[in-house]
This record gives sequence, structure tokens and C-alpha cells, in this order.
Amino acid sequence: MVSSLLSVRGLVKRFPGVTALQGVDFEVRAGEVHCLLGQNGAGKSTLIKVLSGAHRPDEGEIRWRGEVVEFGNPTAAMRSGVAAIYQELDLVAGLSVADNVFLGHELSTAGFTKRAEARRRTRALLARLGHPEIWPDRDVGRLSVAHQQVVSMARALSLDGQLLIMDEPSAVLDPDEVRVLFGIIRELTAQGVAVIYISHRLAEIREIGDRVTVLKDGRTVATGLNARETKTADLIALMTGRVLENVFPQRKPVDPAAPEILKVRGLADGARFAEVDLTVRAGEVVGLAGLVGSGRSEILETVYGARKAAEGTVEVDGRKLRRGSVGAAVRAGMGLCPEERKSQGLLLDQAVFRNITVSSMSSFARFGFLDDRAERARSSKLTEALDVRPAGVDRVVRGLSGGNQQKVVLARWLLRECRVLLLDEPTRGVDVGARSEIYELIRSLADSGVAVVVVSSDVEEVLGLADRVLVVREGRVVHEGPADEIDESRVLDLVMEGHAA
Amino acid sequence: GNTPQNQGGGNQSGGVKVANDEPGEKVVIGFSAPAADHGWMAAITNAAKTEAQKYSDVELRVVEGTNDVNLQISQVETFINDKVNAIVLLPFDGAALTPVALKAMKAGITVINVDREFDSPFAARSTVLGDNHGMGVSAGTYVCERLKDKPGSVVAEIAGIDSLPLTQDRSRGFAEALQGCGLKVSNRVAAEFTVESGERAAANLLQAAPKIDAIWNHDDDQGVGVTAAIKNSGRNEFFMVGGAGSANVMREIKADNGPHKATVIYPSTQGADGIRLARLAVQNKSLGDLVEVEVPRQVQLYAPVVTKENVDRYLPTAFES
Amino acid sequence: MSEDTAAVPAQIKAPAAKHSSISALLASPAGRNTGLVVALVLLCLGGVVTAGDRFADVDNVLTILRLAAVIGVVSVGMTFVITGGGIDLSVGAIVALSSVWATTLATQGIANDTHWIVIVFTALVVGGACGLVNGALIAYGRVVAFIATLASLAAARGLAEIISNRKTQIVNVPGFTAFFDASVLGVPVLVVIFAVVAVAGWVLLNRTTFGRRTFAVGGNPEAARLAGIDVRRHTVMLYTLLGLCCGLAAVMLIARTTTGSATHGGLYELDAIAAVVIGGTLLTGGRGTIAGTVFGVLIFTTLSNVFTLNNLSISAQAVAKGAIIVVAVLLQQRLARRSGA
Amino acid sequence: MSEDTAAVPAQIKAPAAKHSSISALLASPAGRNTGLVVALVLLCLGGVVTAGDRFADVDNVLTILRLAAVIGVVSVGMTFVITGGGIDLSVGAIVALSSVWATTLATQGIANDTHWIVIVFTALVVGGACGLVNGALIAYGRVVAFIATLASLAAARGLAEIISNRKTQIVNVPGFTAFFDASVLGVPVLVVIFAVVAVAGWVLLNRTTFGRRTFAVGGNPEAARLAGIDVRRHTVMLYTLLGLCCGLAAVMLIARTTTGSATHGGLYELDAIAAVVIGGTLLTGGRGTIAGTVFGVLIFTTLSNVFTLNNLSISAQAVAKGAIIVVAVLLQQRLARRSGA
Ligand SMILES: Nc1ncnc2c1ncn2[C@@H]1O[C@H](COP(=O)(O)OP(=O)(O)OP(=O)(O)O)[C@@H](O)[C@H]1O
Ligand SMILES: Nc1ncnc2c1ncn2[C@@H]1O[C@H](COP(=O)(O)OP(=O)(O)OP(=O)(O)O)[C@@H](O)[C@H]1O
Ligand SMILES: [Mg+2]
Ligand SMILES: [Mg+2]
Repeated sequence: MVSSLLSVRGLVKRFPGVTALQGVDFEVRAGEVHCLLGQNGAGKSTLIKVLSGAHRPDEGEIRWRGEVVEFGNPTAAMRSGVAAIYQELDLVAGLSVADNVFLGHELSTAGFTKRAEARRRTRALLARLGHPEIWPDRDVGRLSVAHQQVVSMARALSLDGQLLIMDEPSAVLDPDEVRVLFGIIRELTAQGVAVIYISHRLAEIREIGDRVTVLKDGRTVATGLNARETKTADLIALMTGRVLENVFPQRKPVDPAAPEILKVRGLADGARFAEVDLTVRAGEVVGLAGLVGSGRSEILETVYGARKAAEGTVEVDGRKLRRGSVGAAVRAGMGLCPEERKSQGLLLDQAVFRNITVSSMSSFARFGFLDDRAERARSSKLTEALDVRPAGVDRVVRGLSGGNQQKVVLARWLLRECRVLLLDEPTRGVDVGARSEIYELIRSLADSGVAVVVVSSDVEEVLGLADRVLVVREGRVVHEGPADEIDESRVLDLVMEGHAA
Repeated sequence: GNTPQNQGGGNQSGGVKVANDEPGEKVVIGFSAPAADHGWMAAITNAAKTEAQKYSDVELRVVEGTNDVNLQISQVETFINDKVNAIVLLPFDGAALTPVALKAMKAGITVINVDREFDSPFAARSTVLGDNHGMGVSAGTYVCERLKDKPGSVVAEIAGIDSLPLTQDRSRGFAEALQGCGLKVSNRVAAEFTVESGERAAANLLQAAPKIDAIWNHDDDQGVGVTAAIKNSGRNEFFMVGGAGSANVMREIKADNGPHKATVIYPSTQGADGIRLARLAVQNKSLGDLVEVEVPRQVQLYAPVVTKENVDRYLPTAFES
Repeated sequence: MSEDTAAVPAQIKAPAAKHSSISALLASPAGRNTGLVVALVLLCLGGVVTAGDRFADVDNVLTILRLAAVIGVVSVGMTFVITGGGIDLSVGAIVALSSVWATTLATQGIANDTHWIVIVFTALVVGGACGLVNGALIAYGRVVAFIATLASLAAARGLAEIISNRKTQIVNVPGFTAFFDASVLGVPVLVVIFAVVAVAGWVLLNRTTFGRRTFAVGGNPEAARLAGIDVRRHTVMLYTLLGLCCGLAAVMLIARTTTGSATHGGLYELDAIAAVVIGGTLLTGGRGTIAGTVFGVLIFTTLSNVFTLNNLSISAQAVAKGAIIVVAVLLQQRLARRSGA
Repeated sequence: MSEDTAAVPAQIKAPAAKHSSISALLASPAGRNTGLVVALVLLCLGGVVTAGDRFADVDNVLTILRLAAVIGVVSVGMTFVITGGGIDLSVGAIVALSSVWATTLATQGIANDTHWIVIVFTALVVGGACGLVNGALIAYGRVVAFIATLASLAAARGLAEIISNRKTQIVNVPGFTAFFDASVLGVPVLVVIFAVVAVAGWVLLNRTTFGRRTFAVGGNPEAARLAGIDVRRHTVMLYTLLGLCCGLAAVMLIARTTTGSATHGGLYELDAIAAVVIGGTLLTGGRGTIAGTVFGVLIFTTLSNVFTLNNLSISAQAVAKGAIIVVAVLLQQRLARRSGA
């Protein structure tokens, strides 16, 4: 009989206006990988924060090794052996990697930090995570998101906990990085450490998970399911309450005579990428595949004018855009959903409707005066159509779950009815249900004549969604062709070429 | 003989022909004063500069005015390093600048202390003092004269920067003089020597006291603001006594068309006097009208009351605020 | 103990669950300022109790409002800059420079020959130009706002001293003083101007695209930029707006004191920022309220008025002022939290 | 990319940034301050050119350092508070209050009866206590730092005036003045104290857990909390530390002026914040440098000194000061950007 490490009963957590958890029960055994599934906003992250002492539950009990405990603060949880990697990266930009890894449990003698020791241990942890190239003295704020995620994991490992909680750790990782992560998880569980693993990717859960708990609207709807044998359809039905089929929408053949709306020629930023040519016709979805760090985000941002191009031209409807001017791009009908929605996409402390209308304010204004009733009405329609939850356009965006925040950014450009839509990782952190809704949306936009560019690290997504695929490696386009003429392993080969071990 | 005002006025060298004005050996004088954040202080510096320009043998170094004693000390230290011949120092706080003044004296530099007194007699060769306490007394005496037949009169006071010792001295003198005729200050507010603060303080004061018989305002600069506030309120049941003696107020007194009926002079020529004394002391000359062959240790300036009757005498040396 | 402090930012408002009509009222825009209103009412009660009719008098109320008017206009402008994520330490110096420039003999001469409006115009142009320089330094020169405006503070005051030769410049343009000394239906023109500026500021901040952009730029400049807002141009406009407010404040100050002077506006920066922040505008940007600012200004001016009516010593006033500020803020916070804000 | 059990090769490295030796130098800790060093060197060059030996003299350098010492100690403390995401406007007032409290007749009496160290002790306790109150108001009372310390400013100055009865209190404790007037190997004690505080501050910020946590609390308080740091307690410690620095500065000012006074430390808040910010510490918290702060203080004091030596018109000095601040910051930025910072 496997011992129960952690068990949770009737957990309730209320926020002003929202009850995020309304009765969660589940139990984690030592040495297992326990997966949490649930739609965006189901309460997964909130649960994690309660378990790691970052939030105090309003009701319910937590038993740790059979004893009722109250983790009043993160330190208490850490002392008991609970370590967490949060969804919103919990790192301090400005501090070095090593400092971040040991923040709060610094290696020190008499208050003086043992820097050499910390550096050495950090290097060891990073090596174990497959990233010996991350320099322990580097400022964390200058690392890529993926590397930051690695540092977060190193931090959690440094705590030597009995229970390791990971909130969507794979969202920003490459396939091979995910494999390394899984290797470590297996190593840990073999030593009897329990892992709570959250992901929207069912395939991952099948691979690494032992048992599954499904949350819906803050409640446990099923717990203790076998991670490998429960049918996908059943899981999705439990999560969403409905049955989903075909994830990727049907493509319509692109009219070869359709006007070329976006035309990029010889674009280079002088550092990260060069010689990028890209043409997107009305009604076409073009996907950019590549590894994290291959420069796709930079390409999109440069096309959009958010970075200044060193060479090359960007044309929309045949008119050349001024370099380095977002305003010009937006006026020409371009829209960008940036990669990091929190820091680049959203006004977190403002209402949903204000976030949606921020790029099309003038259409709600007469002589500069805004008609906020019309703004709310139009925004409501969009959020209903996109099923943003909880509903209410006056809600502050910060309180929304990650997936719903992404929908808000999308709604912004839907409202603007742009000609060219640039999407950088549009489904990162988005649940299965919402994901297919977003796919539908992108497709229907294309069908209405919008030129769409999608960047995604999920090759399956690029291939399923796009009409045409460009593979980017180290800032160069190494392949271009119709999506249905290439398969996943070929893309991966292209992407990795020259890196093969 | 010569009143100190006339002597320092600079626009006339007095009737006596003295050898003192003849160019002598070159004198380098350092001048430091608090920040010129009000008209009187600005006038002090301006007068000093004008005075220095009259003498071909004087080189004046004026440094940034400051209300930070730490900075002012360092300015004096710089003068000492520079080996100037004399320092004319109007300290932000007399006591705080005493140590560095002592240091300067020890280094053989002639220190002339202006307005705010050091707390050591060895810190300055000579001291030019206004008479803050006397100023209060003069104002109080004038108020008493006008109100002596009306016991129970309401007297208000608009002080300057309240945290300065000189303000305390003025208020004390005023209260003492009023006591002499059985009056007291019934409302007191403090401003900051600026027009704006004067207006603000007066506006509130006029609300605090529905009926007033006399107001003494410590400073004619802030007095411009006080006058504006009085005009705004439409009140005219009282008379007002000014302080420091700006040309503006004197003109008003002369024209007799405003609330000001008098002002008490606090000579803004002290800086200029300081320059003169410094030059004389360095050149080993004596003060013209005195028999004494040395520059005196202390010159305390008189604080006369200017009224319509005698305004013509003082107007020429008054400072334009 | 912990999570309701740091994890949940105070500004998350969730209108969904309306507990009672009282909390609904508290959550309304007026309600968000309950703490300030309560503080102000308590202050007025204090005034009435200690000074009776002298406080409650119409004249006294007008005096308070007149005193509030000048710093109020600056504070309204400051609300925009702070909401937009900036700060301006040079406001007092800009007021001084504008007041001096608008009252030079030359300007007054022209004003006398043509129309007194020349004075107003000059002050506004000088103020606006100073704001423009600040804004350009900050937005295009990328100098931190604190440092850029600290530099402007020194430069503008120095310039004002040079122009005025450190003398108080008295205004002798009859039409000018006559206009600003007048009253409209018993309300002094200065107070009317303040009211107009406050209302216009409220409309601009809450009802226009300009205001909406200000919130966006202050809340998350990078997101605002990627949403197509020209953040730098907007920043310049914010500082210019504040500069214009300073110019207007200079005009009002000239009218009140009948003078222009390099000493005008001393420490306005602290007064204005204090009023804005006590009113509930976030110093980090992204949230701002004109109504709160107006309350903040009124609290500070009423405070000095009550003190003066009571003939308190300046030192005691200072101590009491410190205590009252803290109490007002705590009150505001407790009430705002109760309202579910 | 989900079910990629597909064989995937291991390490993918993004093109590494190329480091030339120059940019490596610029990116080093010393290099990060290149702009400031250059600005300071230019200023000194200006001093030498305009004032020659009078500037380059040892005595003059010591004068600059003595001037820098007092505000320098406050600025080092301020660096901690700002790095920790806070701000303190009450430093000048705390210096004043400490100086007054440490020089009352009572304190001096005790000091004369026992040991002059009593004065130092009193000043430190008063300063530390003020800082503690600030910190508690901010961390536990959740009053915005700007407002809380603005309130302390008013209260502490008021209290200082009440205690001193607005008189300057002269120190007559022989041992005290003798100690602080002395020199160590030709370096005045005040300068030595400044140097010790700066070095200790550097070690504390860069080599201890306290320092690491200060960066974390300022850079990302939520992450700091999740890492198990008691953010509120740490905040209190930061303000207390600054309070202690103010107490020490008060001692130094007492020694320099032989007085305690309620007018001491006027506008130190602006001077200290300006020095810290020009030094490169972010006003938003999370990044701070003691070396930069020291350079900032030296730049400002050298500026005053050069002006003093040069007999410039006072108003022109103000204008020049503004311009020089902007140039220094622009220089620092350009050089820092070039170094890839
Ligand atoms: N700090 C907060 N304040 C108010 N509401 C919150 C807060 N944090 C979470 N919520 C709300 O609680 C609910 C659960 O959110 P949570 O982040 O736990 O979802 P999730 O399951 O992690 O979603 P996702 O998969 O998108 O990350 C959501 O409705 C969210 O809006
Ligand atoms: N290996 C790396 N080392 C350091 N910085 C990196 C590395 N990879 C990426 N970065 C930085 O991270 C950011 C994101 O990288 P980039 O935009 O090139 O990735 P991408 O191709 O868009 O991949 P994705 O969007 O999937 O993360 C860039 O600012 C880049 O400089
Ligand atoms: Mg989540
Ligand atoms: Mg990217």
C-alpha cells in the first residue's frame, strides 16, 4: 500500500467577487506523478498556491503525512518539504541566476553569502537539468523565458522537497527540454518524491503521469484516474462538460489569385535574423516553426515595427511601412498578439473592455470623447463569443486565468478588424477546449480575408493550423512550403539540423 | 553724524571727505549668504556686489546662496583654502558656522559677521548686526502709540520663517513693547518671507480674526502678498506696520493709499557694510567718522520706524524687492 | 495574513458580488473616495467645533477655496503625469518662471498697449514650453523623470532669478487684476477657474481617448506601445499639459499676489504630489483620480485654515499635519478595502 | 510538440552575444559606472581648467570630501531603501530631530557626566526609531511610502522645533568635538566615517543575504514572498537602517557645526535621492549600486565646489547645474547602453 503524502479535503478559496476553489478533494502519494487537469480558470494555479502556503484557504483541511497542517506562509510549506514552480515565473530580474536559485534559503555564513558555493551548486543543478550553458552569474531578467523556466526548476530542486509542484512547466520548453524534464521527474519519483504536474497537453500527461485529478470550476470532478488508460474523450468531457472532436478546423484552399496583403522582403535586424522573405495572401495562414530562441519573435516584432529593422521592407496592401513604427503598422491594419501577454500584451490592472478597445479607441470616439457604453457592448459580444470566463467586461484582467487573458488580447484585434494578424504563441497556457476555439477563430478570420502569421513552438499546431509553413533556424528561413506536404518529423529534422548530437 | 544706513547706502559716500575710498592694497573678499529665496536676502547680496564694484581694489567672490549649513561651511572652507583676505559671512545659522569662522580667523583671514551672530567672540573680526529684537520693539512701540487710547484692541502679527532665531527675536521684542501699553498679540501666523506665503498666511489670518486694529508684518516682501490678501478681502478697519523697509512699502506709505502706515527698517545694506568693513580692516584703515583708529568690533544697525513724516529720508536707501 | 496583502493587489475590483447596497455605494466612483470625504468632513467638524462661525462662514469657505485654487490647478495637471507613470519635480519652478516672464516690464508694456490677455498668453506659453522640454527629455532623451525634472527645477528657478533680477515684479495692468479679482455669482474668478480645470481634467481623464491612453501608458508602457499607442508622444503631451497647468497657476498667482517672482511656487512639487497621492493616484502609474486629487488639495488647505483659525504654533501644526495625513490615508484604505476595492 | 517521444538531439544554443574586451570591461561592475566616472572626470577637468591649483589642491579635495560625507552617509542608506522599492522623504527631518535630541541640555549633561558617546548613541537611537516608525507605517500600516514619509517629514521637523524651542543648541562636550575634528593619517574623521559607511554598505548590499533580499524585495516583492522572504519585516529593516544612517549623519553634522538645530538637513531628501538616482539605482526598485551613489554624491559636491571657486552668478549656477545633471545622465546612459547593460 502506497502511503498518502498529501491529502486535501473540501478546500475553498475565495477572492473578492470570485470563488476560485469551491471544494477540492484529492490525495497525492509518495513517488507518484499526480496530474491536475482543468480548463483555464478551473483553479489549478490557485490550488497550487494554497498548497505551497502562498494563499491561505478559507475552508477545508490539508493533511501532510497524515497530520493536519496550516501553511501560513511559503516558508512553512518549504520547511515541510513542499517546493513549487509557479505558472507566473517567480524570479527576480536584476538578480543573478545563482541568487535566484537560492533566494530565501541563501547559502551563508553569519549572513554573508557563500557565492562560490552557490555558483557551484547552481551549475550542478543546471547541468542536471540539461542546461550547463546557463551562466550562474547572468542576470535572470536577460534570459529567455525558456531559460527562466529552467532556473525556476533549478530553484525548486535546490529545496530538496518531498513534494514538487509544477504549474505548466512545459509551456515554454522545447521538445527535448521537456524530455530532460521528464527524465528528472522520473529520477525524483524513483527516490520517493511526489510530483504534482499541471499541463494542458494531454500527451505529456499520458507520458509522465500516474494518476489524474480533474478540476472544473474550482471543484474536483474526478480524482485518481489512471493517467494512461483514461480515454482522451473522457478527460476532455470531464474538463469541459462537452464532447470535442476534430481539434483543427477544416482548411479551405487559398485562392491563388487572392491579393498578397503582407509582403516582407529581405528583412534583417542586424543581429538575430536576416534575409527573411515572407508573403501572406488574404485568407492564408502562414506558420513559423522553429525552436525557442530561433528568432521568430524578433521577426514578428520587426515586421510589426516594434523593433527597428536594419534592412528590408515590409509592405501591407502594396504600401511600404515606415521602419520601427508600430503606429504605422497598426494604421495599415496590422495587429500583434505578443509572446508574453502579461508584460507585453495587457494592462493588467484595467478592465477587460479597456484592454479590448485600446487599439481601436478612435472608432468609439467622437472628437476624442469615448462612448464607453458602446465599448462595453462590443466587448461583451466578443468576450461572449470567445467564452471568456468569468464573464463581465468590467472585471480587472489581472484576476483572469492565463488562457482567458490570451482571449482578451485576441479580442482586441478581432475588434479592430485588422488586415494582417501576427500571433506569437497564441495558445501558450490555453486549455484544450479554448484552444480549439482559438483555432476556429483564427481559421474563420482567415476565411474572412485576413492574412495570418502564427508563431508556435508546437509543431503539431503549426502544421494543423497553417496553410503554409516556414521553418526558421538561427534567424534564417530554411524551408518554405505548403503545410500538407511536410510532416512533423521532417520539420523537427529541419529545425534541429546542425544540432544533432 | 552718519547713521549706518547712510553710510552703507552706497549711493552717497557721506559728506565727509575721507581718505578711506582711495585705492589701497588689493583685497580679495569671499561672500557667502543664505539662499536668496526672498527679496531682502537677494537685496543683501546685490548690495554687497554693487558696493564691491565701487572699489578698484576689491575682488569679490560670491558663492551660491544656501540654506544648508553643511554646504555653507564647505564654501567657507574653500575660501580658506583659497587664502582670501577677508570673508563676509551672513550665516544661515550663526552658531553652526562658528567653528568654521574660527578656523578662518585662525588662518589669518578677516571674518566679518553679518546679521546673524556667531556664538564666539573670536569667530569674527567685526560684526554688523541688524537689530531684530529692536525691530520688534520699534514696531510694538509704534502700534502702542496709535492704539494707546483703545484698550482691548486686536493686534495681529504675521511672522517670517518661524524656525529662524531672528523671527523669535522680532516676535519677542514686539510682544514686550505691546505689553508696555497693555496690549497683546491676539493672532499670530507665520509666512516664509515670500510674496506667496504672505498672501496665504494673511488670507487665513483675516478669516481667523473678524476685526483687527493693527497688523505687524515682519517682512515687506511677504508684505506685497499680505497687501494683496487684504485688498482681496475688502477689509480696511486696521492699519499695518511693515518690516525690513522695502521701497515699495515706503512709496505706499508716502502716498498714504494702502494699509501700510509705517514700516520698521531692517537694513538690507548690511552686506554692503560688511564689504566696506572687510576692506578697511584688511587695509588697516579706520572708520571715517570715528576717532578710534581701528574698525570697531561690532556695529549694530538701528531699526527706525518709517512713517509718512520721515519717509523721504529713507526712501533713497530702501531696497527694491 | 499574507495573501490578502501582497498576492492580491489592492486594485482588483470585482463588481460581481454585490453584498449590500452600502458596499455597492462604496464601490461607486464617489464611494472610492469615501475615506477622503470622511477625512474632510471630520476636519470640517473639527473646524466648526474649535472655531465655530469663523470657520463655517461663507467668506472663510471662499478663502479656503481661493487658497486651494492655485495648487489645485497644478495638482490636476500632476494627476495626469503621475497616472501616466511619470513625476514632475519642476512644477514650482515652472510656476515661478512663468510668473516672472509674464510680468516683465516688456510683457506688461505690450499688455498695456494691447490687452491684458497677453500676460495670460505669455504665462501659458512659457509653462507649456517648459513642460514640452521636460517631456522631450524624458520621452526622447530617456532621462529618468525624477532626474530630468530635478534638473529643470534648478534651471527654471535660476532662469526666473536672472530674468527678474531677483526682484518682485509688481503688476500694473488694470484690466488683468480687475478680471481676476471679480466674482461670478459670488464665487471668485480664481475658484471658478479651479472648478473648470477640475471638471475639464475629470472629463479628459475619464471620458476621452487621451485619458484612456494615459492610463494605458502609465499602467504598462510596453503593452501600450504594442497596442499602437505612440507612448513617447503621449508622454510629451502629458508633461506639456502639466506645464500649461503651471502656466495657468502662475497667472492665478500673479492675480492673487499682484506680483511675479522667482520665489513663487516654492515646494509646490511636494504639495501637488502629496495631494495627488493622498487622493488615491498610484505613484507607479496606471491609476489616477481627479476627484481624489481635488479632495487631497482641499484636505491640505482646510487643514492649514483650521490651524490658523486656532492660532496654533507652526511646529505643533507640523506634528499634527503629519499625524492627520497618516490617519486620512489609513481611513481611506480601510474604507476602500471594505468596499471590496 | 506534445507527444514528441520523437528522438530529439540535446543542446541547442542560441547565437551567443559576442564580447569584445572593451564591452566586457564596460559591463564589469566598475564599467557600469563609466558614465559617472567620465562625468566626474570632466567636472574635475573643468575645475582644473577654470581654477587651476586652487581646485587640484589637497585641501580642496578634502573640503569636497568633508562636504560629501554627511549627505553621503544618508545617500548610502537611501540606496538601500530605494533598491528595496521604497522612498524616504523624511531623511532631512530625521537628521534635524536626531541632531536636536542629541544636543539637548539634558543629553549634553549626561554626556559630560559620563562619556561623549552618549550623544552619538542618542542620535542613532532617535534616527533608528524614526526609521522604524516609517517602516512600520509602510510595511504593516500599508501607507504608501511617499505619503508616510511626507507625514514623518512634517512631524519630525515639528517635533525638532518643539524640543529645541527653535533655538540652535550649541554643543559643549569637549571629547566629542575633539574626536570628530581629528584626522586619521591626514584624512578627517568625517571622511573616514563616510568611507567606512560606503564600504560597509557595499558589502551589506552585495555580499550578504540581507542585500540579496533587498534586491528581491524591490525587484519583485511577490516573488520574494513566494521564496519565503518576510517582505514586510525586511521593509521595516530597510527604513530602520536608513534611520540609523540619518542618526549618524546627524552626529557628523553636529560635529561639523557644533550645533543641533531643527533647521539642519533641509532638503536632504532631494539631494540624497538625486545622488542615488543619478548613480544608477532604479527608483522603481530592484537595482541599486553603492558605488554609483558615491559617485553621484561626489558629482554634486564637486559641482558646488567648482562653482564656489569660479565666482559665477548664482542664478547662472542654477541653470548650469540643471544642464550638467542632464548631460551626466545622458552620458551615463549612452555609455551604459554601449556596454550592453
Ligand atoms: N488574485 C486573484 N484575485 C482574484 N481572482 C483570482 C485571483 N487569482 C485567481 N483568480 C480567479 O480564480 C479562478 C482560478 O484561477 P486559476 O489561475 O487558479 O486558474 P487555472 O486553473 O490555473 O487556469 P489556467 O489554466 O489558465 O492557468 C479564476 O476565475 C481567476 O479569475
Ligand atoms: N539561448 C539563448 N540565450 C540567451 N537569450 C536567448 C536565448 N534564446 C533566446 N533568447 C532571448 O529570448 C528572447 C526570445 O527569443 P526569440 O524571440 O528568438 O525566440 P523565438 O524563436 O520567438 O522562440 P519562442 O517564441 O518560442 O520563445 C529573445 O529576447 C532572445 O534574445
Ligand atoms: Mg494556472
Ligand atoms: Mg518567441
